[in-house]
Order: sequence, then structure tokens, then C-alpha cells
Amino acid sequence: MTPILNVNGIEVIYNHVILVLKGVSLQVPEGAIVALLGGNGAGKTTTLRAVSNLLKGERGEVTKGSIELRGERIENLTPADLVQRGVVQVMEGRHCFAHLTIEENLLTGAYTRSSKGEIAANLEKVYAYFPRLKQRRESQAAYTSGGEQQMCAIGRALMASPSLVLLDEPSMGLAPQIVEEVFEIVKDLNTREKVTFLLAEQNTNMALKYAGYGYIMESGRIVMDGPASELATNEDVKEFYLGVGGGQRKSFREVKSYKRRKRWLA
Amino acid sequence: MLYRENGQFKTSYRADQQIFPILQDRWGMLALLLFAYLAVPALASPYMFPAVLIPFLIMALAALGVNILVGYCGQISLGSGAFMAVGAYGAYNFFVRVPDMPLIPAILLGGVCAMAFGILFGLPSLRVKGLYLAVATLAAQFFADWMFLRIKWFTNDSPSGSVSVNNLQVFGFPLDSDAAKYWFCLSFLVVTALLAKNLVRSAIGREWMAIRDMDVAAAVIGIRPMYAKLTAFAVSSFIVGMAGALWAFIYLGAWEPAAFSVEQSFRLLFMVIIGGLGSITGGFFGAAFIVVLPIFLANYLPAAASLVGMSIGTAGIEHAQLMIFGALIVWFLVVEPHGLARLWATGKQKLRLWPFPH
Amino acid sequence: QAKEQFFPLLSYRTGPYAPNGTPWANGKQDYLKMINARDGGINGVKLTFEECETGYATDKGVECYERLKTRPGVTLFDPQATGITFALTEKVANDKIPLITLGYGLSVAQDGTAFKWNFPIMGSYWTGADIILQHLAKTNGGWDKLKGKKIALVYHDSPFGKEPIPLLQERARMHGFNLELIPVTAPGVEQKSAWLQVRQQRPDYVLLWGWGVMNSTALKEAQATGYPREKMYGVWWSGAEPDVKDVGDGAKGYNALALNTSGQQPKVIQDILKHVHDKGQGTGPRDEVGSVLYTRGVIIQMLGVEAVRRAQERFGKGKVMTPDQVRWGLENLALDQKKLDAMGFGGVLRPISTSCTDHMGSTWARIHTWDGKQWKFSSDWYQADEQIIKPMVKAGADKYLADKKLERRPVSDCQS
Amino acid sequence: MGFFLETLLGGLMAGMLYSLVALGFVLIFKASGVFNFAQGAMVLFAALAMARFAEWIPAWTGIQSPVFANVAAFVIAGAIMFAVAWVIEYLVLRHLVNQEGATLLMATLGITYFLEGLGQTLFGNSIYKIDIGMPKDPVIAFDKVFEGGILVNKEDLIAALISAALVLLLSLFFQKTSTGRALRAVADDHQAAQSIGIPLARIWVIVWCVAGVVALVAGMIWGSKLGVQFSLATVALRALPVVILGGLTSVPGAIIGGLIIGVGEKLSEVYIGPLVGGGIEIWFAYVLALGFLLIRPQGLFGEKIIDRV
Amino acid sequence: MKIVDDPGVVAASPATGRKLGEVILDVRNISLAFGGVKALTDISFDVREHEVRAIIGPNGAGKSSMLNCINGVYQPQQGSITFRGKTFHHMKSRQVAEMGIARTFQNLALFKGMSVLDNIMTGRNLRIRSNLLLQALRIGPAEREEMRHREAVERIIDFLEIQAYRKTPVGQLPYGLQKRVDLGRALAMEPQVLLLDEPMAGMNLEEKQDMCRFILDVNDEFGTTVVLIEHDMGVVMDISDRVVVLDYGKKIGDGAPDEVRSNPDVIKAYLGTTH
Ligand SMILES: Nc1ncnc2c1ncn2[C@@H]1O[C@H](COP(=O)(O)OP(=O)(O)OP(=O)(O)O)[C@@H](O)[C@H]1O
Ligand SMILES: Nc1ncnc2c1ncn2[C@@H]1O[C@H](COP(=O)(O)OP(=O)(O)OP(=O)(O)O)[C@@H](O)[C@H]1O
Ligand SMILES: [Mg+2]
Ligand SMILES: [Mg+2]
Repeated sequence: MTPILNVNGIEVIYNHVILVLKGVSLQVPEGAIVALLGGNGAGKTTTLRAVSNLLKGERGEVTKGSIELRGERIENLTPADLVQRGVVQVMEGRHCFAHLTIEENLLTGAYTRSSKGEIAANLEKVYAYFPRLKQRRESQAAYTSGGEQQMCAIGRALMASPSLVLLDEPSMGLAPQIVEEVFEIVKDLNTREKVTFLLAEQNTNMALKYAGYGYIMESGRIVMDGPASELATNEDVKEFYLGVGGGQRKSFREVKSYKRRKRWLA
Repeated sequence: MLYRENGQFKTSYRADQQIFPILQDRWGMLALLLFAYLAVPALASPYMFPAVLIPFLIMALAALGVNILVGYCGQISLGSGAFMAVGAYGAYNFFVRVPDMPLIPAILLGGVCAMAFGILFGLPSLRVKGLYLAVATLAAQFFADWMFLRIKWFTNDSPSGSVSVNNLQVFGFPLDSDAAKYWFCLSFLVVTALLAKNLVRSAIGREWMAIRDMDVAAAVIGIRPMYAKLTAFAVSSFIVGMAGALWAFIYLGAWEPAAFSVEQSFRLLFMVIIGGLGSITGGFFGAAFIVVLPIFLANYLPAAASLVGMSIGTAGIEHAQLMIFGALIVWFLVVEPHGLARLWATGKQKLRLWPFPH
Repeated sequence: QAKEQFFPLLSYRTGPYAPNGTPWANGKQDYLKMINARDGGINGVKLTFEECETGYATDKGVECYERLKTRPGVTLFDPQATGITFALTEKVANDKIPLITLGYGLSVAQDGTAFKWNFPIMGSYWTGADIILQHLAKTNGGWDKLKGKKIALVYHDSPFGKEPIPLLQERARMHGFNLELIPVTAPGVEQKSAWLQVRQQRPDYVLLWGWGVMNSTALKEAQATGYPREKMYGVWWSGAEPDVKDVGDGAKGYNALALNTSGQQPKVIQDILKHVHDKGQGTGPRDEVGSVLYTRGVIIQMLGVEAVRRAQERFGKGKVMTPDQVRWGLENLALDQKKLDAMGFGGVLRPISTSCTDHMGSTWARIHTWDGKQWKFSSDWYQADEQIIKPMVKAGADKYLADKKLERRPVSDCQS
Repeated sequence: MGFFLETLLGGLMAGMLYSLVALGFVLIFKASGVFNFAQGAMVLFAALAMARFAEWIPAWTGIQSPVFANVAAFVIAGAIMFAVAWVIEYLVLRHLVNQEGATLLMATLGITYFLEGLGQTLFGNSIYKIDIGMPKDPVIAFDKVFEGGILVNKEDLIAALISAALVLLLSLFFQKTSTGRALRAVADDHQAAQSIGIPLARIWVIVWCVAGVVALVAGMIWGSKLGVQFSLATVALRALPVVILGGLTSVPGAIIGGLIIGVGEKLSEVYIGPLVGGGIEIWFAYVLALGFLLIRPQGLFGEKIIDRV
Repeated sequence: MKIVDDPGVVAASPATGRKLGEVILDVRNISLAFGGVKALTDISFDVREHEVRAIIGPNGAGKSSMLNCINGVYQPQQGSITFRGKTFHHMKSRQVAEMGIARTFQNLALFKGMSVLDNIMTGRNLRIRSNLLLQALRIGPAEREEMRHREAVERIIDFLEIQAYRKTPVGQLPYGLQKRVDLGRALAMEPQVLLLDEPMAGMNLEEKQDMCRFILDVNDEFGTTVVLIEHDMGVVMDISDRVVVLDYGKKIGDGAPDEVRSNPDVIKAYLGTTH
């Protein structure tokens, strides 16, 4: 089966000089949840931006490689075209429309949808997923808490009835039980509505629990990939990403070693 | 591989804090200064001095001032023309009313007048922000236009409102040759640029930038928005005021308020944005661009047009100039929204990586 | 080196003043072309020129001046703007190039012993204002009839607009009329409040000191506020076709000073049509030739050319004159009626003669009135009253010299 | 008293005319976060197009009806403004997605120069006439009540009505339609708007096109009042205090701001002006606006400026 | 373990048994509302010197608002804040900074256009003594002062291991590093109390470990008191001495981590059942 998304050896350069991605390839099969893991600055966000064509606003560009959606080259489509094709990105750092209320934010998310019934149903669905948003629906987004904004951003993306969602750090800033809920929602959408997810996450634990397949990035390259269950049992991953290397989980208080970061590639 | 800091290790923070940490840059700067002081006067034609070089120097000075306010402190100002006017008329009044007033103190005092005016019109910035402030600064512009037209005292009761100065001297040397005027303006510019550079890389400069980038956070780390904004207005309008005085005294000789119209304010804003907000070098690029381009076009457009077999009148040239000018501005912004200075920096960075592309 | 007398032409064909600046500039160019075509230059010296666009802006004017002043054979400058005149006044004294400012510029520059290089030939704002007042006195039946009357000056808020004020104030003091000053912010597109004030004060007369777009706007606002156009008098810069044409009927009855005729009848205009336009070398459209400002441009250029011719008489025929020699020519113009007729300027302007002390000659002007289609003369010639103006000029010049710590030209300088 | 009312009325109408120009600023700012300095140039450009085509069409077609000429010229000028909007989007805006306000402002200044040059190259730089049959002569009302009566300008009155209608229409558009909401979203965050599928290109063409038509109406009315020539672009400077007083993001604000500024500047010029030598209205308008801003930094009806940490 | 309330008596950490100092910051009955939204209702808690005090609670509970009240970004309608014995009803940002309270922000509030170095240097601005003129001339004392602060900042940069990015504009850094710079800026103020708003959001485990280490080092070595908002329960449980729990603007729990973790209200409102 051809993957829904096929990223083939892309290079990304910011500002004409800063080379950030150095040949990244990954595949996302239809109906899968794929996790993209890696430390700060590894290039996860950049990869997602490249897929959703949001690089331009950051003065970045894809200089090599190709990106295919269901076999179609998409590097030259606008982000709006991509949303039309069902690809929606939830941007890192929330990016709610500050002056719009939460509800207006959500409704704008349905810009590409024309059926009134569908929009209303989607809205109800989002409110059901995030009851907190319903309470705050009349507030301007700028005046809601960080976590509320994060929910709003995720909810907004769902309003577009997407078939492929690029989630950039969805768990960031969310309270533990909400994190869990978000992942449950992901799973729910995935199993019930066959929505495919590409998930950039720092919360490796959660990500590997819910994802079927994972890629690990380091300084702009994919350094390891495999089914999530395999990754979760890999010793290195366990030690550096899950914190359970060499037996049981270490207390944050005990970790004192300096510069232990493992590099798969120089 | 020539342009590299390879092997140039900084052994102290002082060395690292230099204005030009890279050796090649230091030599380049020295060469540039020598060139500006010695070679340019020898090479320039009599037309170049008054028409290109002197306006360039003065405008670069003004752009420097505007950049402190707009580029470093983030307070967009459309009233720079007014600060120039206050500087010019302030200096003029000191110059003609105080017996035997020497030129340099008169210009500095003009700057002080502009500074006071700048602080006054900077006060709203404590409450009004962004584009609202930008538009509100036009109040300063139109007020100054009016003030110097209407209040006779400022123009020494000249019936037409136009004033002039002559017999300029510095330490007994008459400023009558073009080269002398050039050196005079150049020295003003070099000294001010150095001081301004020091300011922006010191604590106060960081305060300005902090206010520009995120004022609430700046307040939380103990920066007083009022102090930061008003000092930016003060320093900026002082420099712009001096530039205004030079523009009036050295370049125009005789002037009326229209010489510092809102058009001038826009041009100054252009310079800093085209040159690069928050960059001292940017002001120079911007000033060069804005001063030289129209003159260049006026001089060479007809020739260029006749090459392709067209003849255009002065009106056509003027319109073509407007169009080219507008198009170039847009083009530069599209290529590099952060201005010529950033383009320059990117160029240098590429040079450092050379011969590798990244 | 070719024998070429170079005329730098500072003009503005763009910006708010373009509609008025353009015919003026066209007239200047066409006259030069005509002299070359008809006479082969001045005694064999070909006339060349280059235009430089100032946009009426002082700094651009200065740049143009600097660019063109070093050209070989440079003759004189006509900056076409009062602001630029102010800025150039000092520079020309250094560079020793004459500055001719017909009907504009510094009124005090009439005093040739103080302003060696400035030539407000044929008129200044003071003489212009004086003539309008003379006309008002005459139509009212004497100066004493002006007593208690209210005269408003609606003026361009710039040195240009402010120049006539001292004279008007002087006259107001002498004859007991009230002078109201109503400034209009440049360029003068928004005049509603000025005309509200006019309506409030109901002056007996409105003097209009405008330029460019300000003139037509003033007329439209006058119409909109119902101020009778018959009671409006413009200076000679407010009385040309572009000022009234698009107001049409609304400007009917409006009066303005006329320094010169308009129309294509004068011989010199015919010559231009024949030698320039008929050969397809006209600068502007043909039907603009002979319009008020066009003709004024022609006159200005004629004065420049005649100054060169006069200088050649003294310094050598067929030679290229230096600016200093041209200055001498300008100081010794003697264009009597016979000469004017011969040149084809008969009826276009009055005879004119200048001297070292008097850089203006005399001011003769008429009033013309717009009848909805064209300008028609509605008065006879007036001459400005030098009795009043001369002392003011002298006092002004003295103040200028004192401010600048300058000396008057020695008498000997005039002998040369 | 009569004169006071007359000044007041004059101010109100002048204010409405400013609103018309201010509206263009507000539209674009509200819908894309761009402070469009080129609005003045667009007014000039549109007016030039309209004036010249109204002149050329009878000459080309031989149909002498002024109504036909004006309508046709209006349509053509409208089409030209659409083309302008499209070109601006294609060549400028789309390359400046997600850039800072200052950069965008600067770009519009570049556009200003370009349009001024292009407009005058294509259409000439003399004074042209737009004659849409506006009545020019004044009527005197209430001459029984007040000495001298109150002078009412019919032309101004009609113009004021047109701008009021336009404002009403546009307010409804912003408040009631989902496109209106999308526009506000774009103004908040270009990138986020893109990420949820709002086609920036199309939105921008629409908005600039609407602003172009507003500029055309403004140009038509101002041009019919003042004649069409270069200085028409400077009415933008008179409209700026209106924009900030009413609030950059509020369509009704443009009207209210216009009225306040119009009345304020006329009254000040007529009653305070003579005391200080006159010519104060332009800076007075700005100072008045500034005064209001000190109380409400976002203008009377503008959206609150958000700064949160 | 009982917490001794008398400020004169030194207490011990209920979590680790570490010695804690006197009450340094005491928040009393703070209420804050925005229009109809009650962000905080009658909140009181104290912070002891040398302590790591965590604030947890679901999203929108009012944690960030609490910090905003402490450093004067918000003015609470009711209540008072006592710092080192001085009681305030309204805090002023500048004053707070001068008294030695520094903070980091949840939604990165870095100075985007400035380099990492300059960002951290701004943290030292309060200590700059030389005036404008001296700075312009950059002679003698001004230069020496600048160097002194530069050295202090370099120590922080070393400490946070961001040497490589010294001259990079922070806007170009990945999120996680920006968080570190934010911390660096706060540290540069050499505060007595450090308020951290979700410093570890958006980090992976390894980076969180680093961050914990930074926080604990600061806490140990300089004795800096830390108030920490964090959603990662592992972190909170491991490094904090006492925990306050907020929910809907109300305080629903306060005490040792273990104690809080087993509080049924807290489990219901925040932790969810799986923890
Ligand atoms: N706009 C930009 N301009 C220049 N460089 C950038 C820009 N955005 C990101 N980078 C650089 O690209 C690299 C990868 O950044 P990216 O944001 O993709 O990382 P990330 O894996 O998402 O990290 P994080 O987990 O911290 O979000 C970093 O080194 C960063 O400095
Ligand atoms: N300036 C403000 N105006 C209006 N409401 C506000 C403002 N600041 C905060 N609020 C509201 O107060 C409540 C508390 O917000 P706060 O940011 O303190 O939450 P938080 O506990 O930090 O949540 P999170 O964990 O999601 O960051 C939220 O519902 C928020 O919407
Ligand atoms: Mg990221
Ligand atoms: Mg928070």
C-alpha cells in the first residue's frame, strides 16, 4: 500500500544559509499514527512545516528531495490547498487568533468546510473532547491560559475534518490528565474516523505508547526508526528518551551526570 | 577562505566585545575611514560634494538617530522631520541671537532643543503603542511645521519665514569649500556613529531592544519602560536634531519649514527600514540608497532610455523614478525583510562558508 | 570648444504644482528652441539647455543647481520656486551666477546694491500686492474709500504666500482698511475652514496668494461657500488657465493680476508656432502655447537671452558669456517699446529697463478676469508705487545685510 | 450661533469625507494586519483612471451621454483597481507573509511610490475633472432664524450620504459573514490562518479589491470636489487622525472618528486659529486624536491591544 | 511532618528533610478576577527560604496568574503579598525585580531580536550603575562594569550549556533552548526567589533532567528559593519540597508531594485516575 505521506530525502535551509534538515525521509501509512521524536532543535518542527508548506513565512525553503501526498507532489501547493486535501497542521506554540473568541477560533478552523451541519457537529465534537473550551467559548483567545490555548489550537484543527493531522507537540503545557485525553482523542479519531497522524513529540513515553511507528531525529537527520514497540524496548531509547535505562526510572533529583547525551551521528 | 575568523581566538571578553571582532573587519574599517577622509575628497568631483556626499553624510546621521528610536526601541516615528526642524531652528536661534556663538556648540544646542522636543512628543509613547503611536507622531511633524511658519520669533522675525546663515567657521577655519564641509559632516557622523554604537551595545541599548521586543517581560526584569522609551526619544532626537542643523546650515544654507516636511520624515523612515532596523550599518546603507538612487536615476535614466530608442522628458523621468524607487523598495523587502544590513550580513556569512554552500 | 550658451532649466512637471509648472517650463524651452531655429542662436552662439526636475522641493532644487552650475557656458538660473530661491541666494553669490526670479522670490532683492546676483525683474510680491490695492482703490473711487473696508488675504502658508504681508500691512496702516490673514496649509487641497472663516468675516475683498492646486481649490470653495468670485483678486501666479479651467463657470468673474498677455496673437508666439511647433519640436501640446504661464516662461527666457545679447554688445559679439557678464547684461537691460516690437513682444509686456541699483525695473500689470472661457483684460496698466516700495526695500535690504554682516556693493562696482 | 452651527455642519461633512478615505485604511488593516499607506495613492490612482476614462470614452465611442461616460469609466476604473489588487498580492504580499508590521508598512510605502508614478505616467499629471453632476452652488437654510442663514453644501451632503451607506454595508459584511471572521483571523496571525486552510492569496485580493473600490468612490467624490491631480494623494494624511481616533480595526469607528475630527478641526481653526495665527487645523486634528488615544490607546472603537505574558 | 509556622524557626522540608529557612514570601488571601472570570479566589500560601515550592493544577487554574500577581503584571483585587517582612497590596514590577524576585514565562517572553548573550545580559541591567554618557563613551568604569557583568553572564551560559548559541538571535533557536535562555535571563538577576512557569514544557526526558539539574543546582549552590509551576508530575514529585494545588482559582491542596499526591481532591481535579 502506498503511504499517504512520503517524505523523500528533503533538505531545508532557513534564510538561505542555515541548513537545518540534511536529507530526511519518512513514510506515513494511511490510517497510522507515526511519531517523530528527538531533542530540542533536532528539526521536528521544520519537518512538519516542510510537509504543510508553512516554511515560507519563516523564510525557509526545501532545497532537495520531494514530498508526496498520496503519490502527488505537494511542494508547490499552498497550505490552503493542503488543507483542502485534508492535511492540517497544529502549530507548535499554539498560535490562536488572539482577538477572536475561542468559539470564533474554532469556527474559523472550519473555513474549508461548507456544510453547516458538519460544522455544527464538529463544534459539538470539539466541545465534547475539551469541555474546558466550552466554558471559555466567549473569551478572547489571548486571555485564556496556556493550556486552554493549546486545546483551542488542537480543536481548531479538528474542525477542518482532516484526514492527516500534523501535530506539533500537542502535549506541551497540558495538565497530565488532559495529556492523556489528547492522546486518547488521537487514538479515537484514528480508529473511528481513520484519521492519520504524524506526531512530533517530546513526551516519548506517551508518543510511543500510542504510535504505531516512530522516527528519531538528531540534528536534522533521522537516526533511527522502527515500530514503536521495538523502539520502546531499544536500550538507547530507553536510556535517553524514556529515562528507564539500566533498570528502573531515575529520580530527577538523582541525575547529576554531565554531558551524557548520546549522539548516533556526529 | 579568506574571510574567516579561524584562528582568531578571543582571549578576553573585552576582545570579544569589540565593535568588530573579526580582524578583517577591523582592517576594512580602518581602510574605509582612510578612504573617506583622504581619498574621497581627492577623487570627488565638485558636483559630488554638495549633491551627493554631503547630503548622504547628513542623512546617514539622521538615519542613525531614527534607527535608535525605531530600530532599537521599536517606537515607529513619522515625526523625524520635525526633530530635524527643531534642531535646525534651535541651532539657528542660538547662532544668530547669541553673539559670537561658535558653530559646533550651536549645532549641539540645536540637538538639545530637538531632544527636549523629542521627549515632549515621546511622552504619549508611554501609553500609546505601535501604529497608533506612529500616526500620533505625525502630530509633532505638523505642529513643528506650523510653529516655524507661524511663530515669528523662531525665524528671527524674518517676514517671509525663510532664514539663512553664512560665514560658517570652525575654530577659526572658514567652512567655505566643499571639502571642508564634507570633512565637517563626516567627522560629526563618525563620532556620533561611534557613540551610538557604544550606546546600543551597552546596558541602555539592551533596555531599548528589550522594550521593543516585549515590553511586559522587560518590565518584569526591572526595566522601566518610561526611562527606556524617553531616553530613546532623547538620544534619537538629539542626533536627528544635529542632523537637521547640519542639513540647514551646511547643505541648504537658507531654508524654510518645508525643508523638513513630512516627506522628509518618510524618507528617514525609509532609510532605516531599507537599511535594516536595529543596525547602525543599516542606516548608512539606507541613506546611501535613498540619497543616491534618485540622483542616479535622474542622471542616467535619460541615457538608458535613449539607448532603447525612447526619449523621456523630465516628468517621465520623475515618474519612472517613482516607479523604480517604489519597485526597488518592495523588491528589497521581499528579498530581505530585515534590510540591506541583513543582506550584507548574510553575504558575509556566505563568504565565511565559502567555498561550501552551507 | 563649440560656442554654446547653456541654460539650466529648473522646473517641475510633477507634484502638486505640476499643472502650473509645466506650461511655464514649456514656454522657456520653446523660446530657446525658437531662437536657435529662427536666429541661429545669439550672434552665432547656439543656445543649449537641460531641464532638471525639482518637484518644487528645496533640496531637490539645490541638487539640480549643483548639478547644472558647472556646465560649460552656464548662463543663469530661474528656479521657478520661492523656496528654492531662498536657498540659492547665498549659493549664487558664492558661485557668481545670476538668479532671475521674475515676479517671485525675495521682494527685497530688488535692491541691486545689496543683492548683486538676484534679479526679480518685472515684479515682486510687494509690487504685485500694491497693484491689486491700487486697482481696488480705483474701482472704489479713491484710496480714502478703502477706509474701514475688510480685505482678506488667503495665502499659501509658505514664504511665497507670506511675502506680500509687509506691504499689505503698510498699506492698511496708510489707508485704514482691515487686513485679515487666512493661511492655507500647503499644498492647499483642504481649505474648508479657510473659507468658513471668509464666510464668517465677510470681507469686502479676498486676495488670493496661491499656487498650483491651491488656486482651483480656493475657487471651488469660494463657490461652495457662495463668496462672490468678482470680489476675489489673485496674484499673477493665481491667474492662469490651469487655475480656472476645471472650475469652469464657477470661476466666472474671478480677477487676477496679469503681467503679460495670453493668446497666440503676439508675433513671438507665432514665431514659436512656426519655427518650433510646426516642425514637430514643440515641448508641450500646441494649444497650450500662448497661455498665461507659457507666455510668462517665454518672457523669462527672453530676458535671459536679451541679457546675453546685451552682455555680448559689451564683452564681445559672438562669444559665450560668463555668468558674471550675463549679470552685467541683466543689470543693463534696456528694452524699449521699439525693441520689444522688433522682437515680437509688442503688447505682451511693457518696456523694461534695469540698472545696477534697481534689479527689478518697473512693475506694470493689468487685471484680467475669467469669463468662463478665457481671460479678458478688465483694467488698464497699473504701475507699482515705488514711493512706498523703495523705502521698504531699502530697509529690508539693510536688515538683511546687517544680519549677514555683509557690505553693500561699492558704487565703483556699479561702474564696471 | 448661526455661524457656529454652520461650522459644525461643515465639520461634520468634511468628517464624512475623511471617513471615506479612512475606511480604506481600516478595511485593509482589519483584514490583513497591514497598515496600508498606499491608500492615498490608490485614491489618486482610481480617481485619475475614472477622470481620464470619462474623458476618453466619449471620444472613443462617440457616445456623448455623460451618464454613460461616467458609469463606464467607473466600471473600468473598478476593474483596474481589481487588477491592481491582484498584482499587489501576487508581487508583494504573498512574499511577505508572516513579516512584521513595520516591514509591511514599508512595502505599502513602496507601493505608494509605484502607484503615484504609474498613475501619472498612464493618465497624465495635469488637473482633470470628474463631473458626476454634483451640485456646486450652496443653499442657505434657516435664513429666517439666523442672520445670514446656515450655508449647506449640497455636494457635501450627497457625499456624506454615500460614505455613510458604504460604511454601513462594510460593517455588516465584517460582522455577519464567515469571510469577515476569516479576515480578522488573517490579521491576527498569517501563519496560523494558513495552517487551517484560509487561502491568503484569495483573501488578500478580495480585501485589496474592496479597498480599491472604496478608494475609487473616495477618489470620485474628492475628485469631483477638488479636481483630480497629484495632491489628491495627500488627503490620506488628513484621514490618518480619523483612523487612529476611531480605532484601526473598527469600521464604524472610521465614521465616528471622522465626525469628531471634522468638527474638531473646523471649530478649532475657526475659533482658536485666529488667536494664534491660523493654519492649526491639521496639527490640531492629530493632537485631538492623540488626546483620545491617551484615554483609550486603541482608539475609540478599536480592539484592545493585547499584551500578555 | 508538621511545618513550623513561626517564621523565626527554621523548618525542614517535608519531602526530603532538607533544612528550610524562614518564610520569605507570604501570599495572603489573593483574589483576582477579569470581568466575570475569577482567576484566583482567596489564595494563601507561603514560601520558605531555600525551598522548592511547586504550584500545580489543571489548565486555567490560575497558576500563571498567581505568578503575575507576585511580580506586578496583574494587580489582584484583594489580598496582600509579604516579601521579607514587607507587605504589599500592589506589587510594582520594577520594585519586585529590585527586591530580588525573577521569573520565567510560560509562553516564552524572550527578546526575539536580540542574541542569547544580550538577552541574558538584560537580566543584569538592574545592576548597571554607569550613566548614559559613560556608556556612550564606554570608558573606564563603564567598560569595566560591562566586563564584570559579561563574566557573570558567561558563567550562566556555561552553566546552561548554551555556549554555542551565544551570538544567535533567540528567535532562531528551537523552543527548548529558548526556554533555557529564559531561565538564564532570570538567573542573571541573581534573584533570591525564582519563579518558574512551566520551564520544562516541550522538552524530552533528557532535557528535563538537565533542567532539573539546573534548578536544583541553583537552589543548592546559591540558596535560591524556587517557585515552580510544572505539569510533569514526575518532576514535581521528585524535586519539590512542598506543593500547592490550585483548581478553578481555588486552593485545593497544600503540603508535601506525597501528601498531595494522595489527596483525593487533587486526584480528581488534576492527576486523573491513572497516576
Ligand atoms: N526561522 C528560523 N530561522 C533560522 N533558523 C531556524 C528557524 N527555525 C528553526 N531554526 C533552526 O532549525 C533547527 C531545527 O529547529 P526545529 O524548530 O525544527 O526543532 P525542533 O525539533 O522542533 O525542536 P523543539 O523540540 O525545541 O521544538 C534549530 O537549530 C533552529 O535553530
Ligand atoms: N488578562 C486576562 N484576562 C482575562 N482572563 C484571564 C487573563 N489572564 C488569565 N485569565 C484567565 O484566568 C484563568 C487562569 O489563567 P492562568 O493563565 O493563570 O492559568 P494557568 O493555571 O497558568 O493554566 P495553564 O496551566 O493552562 O497555563 C484562565 O481561565 C484565563 O483564561
Ligand atoms: Mg519544535
Ligand atoms: Mg499558565
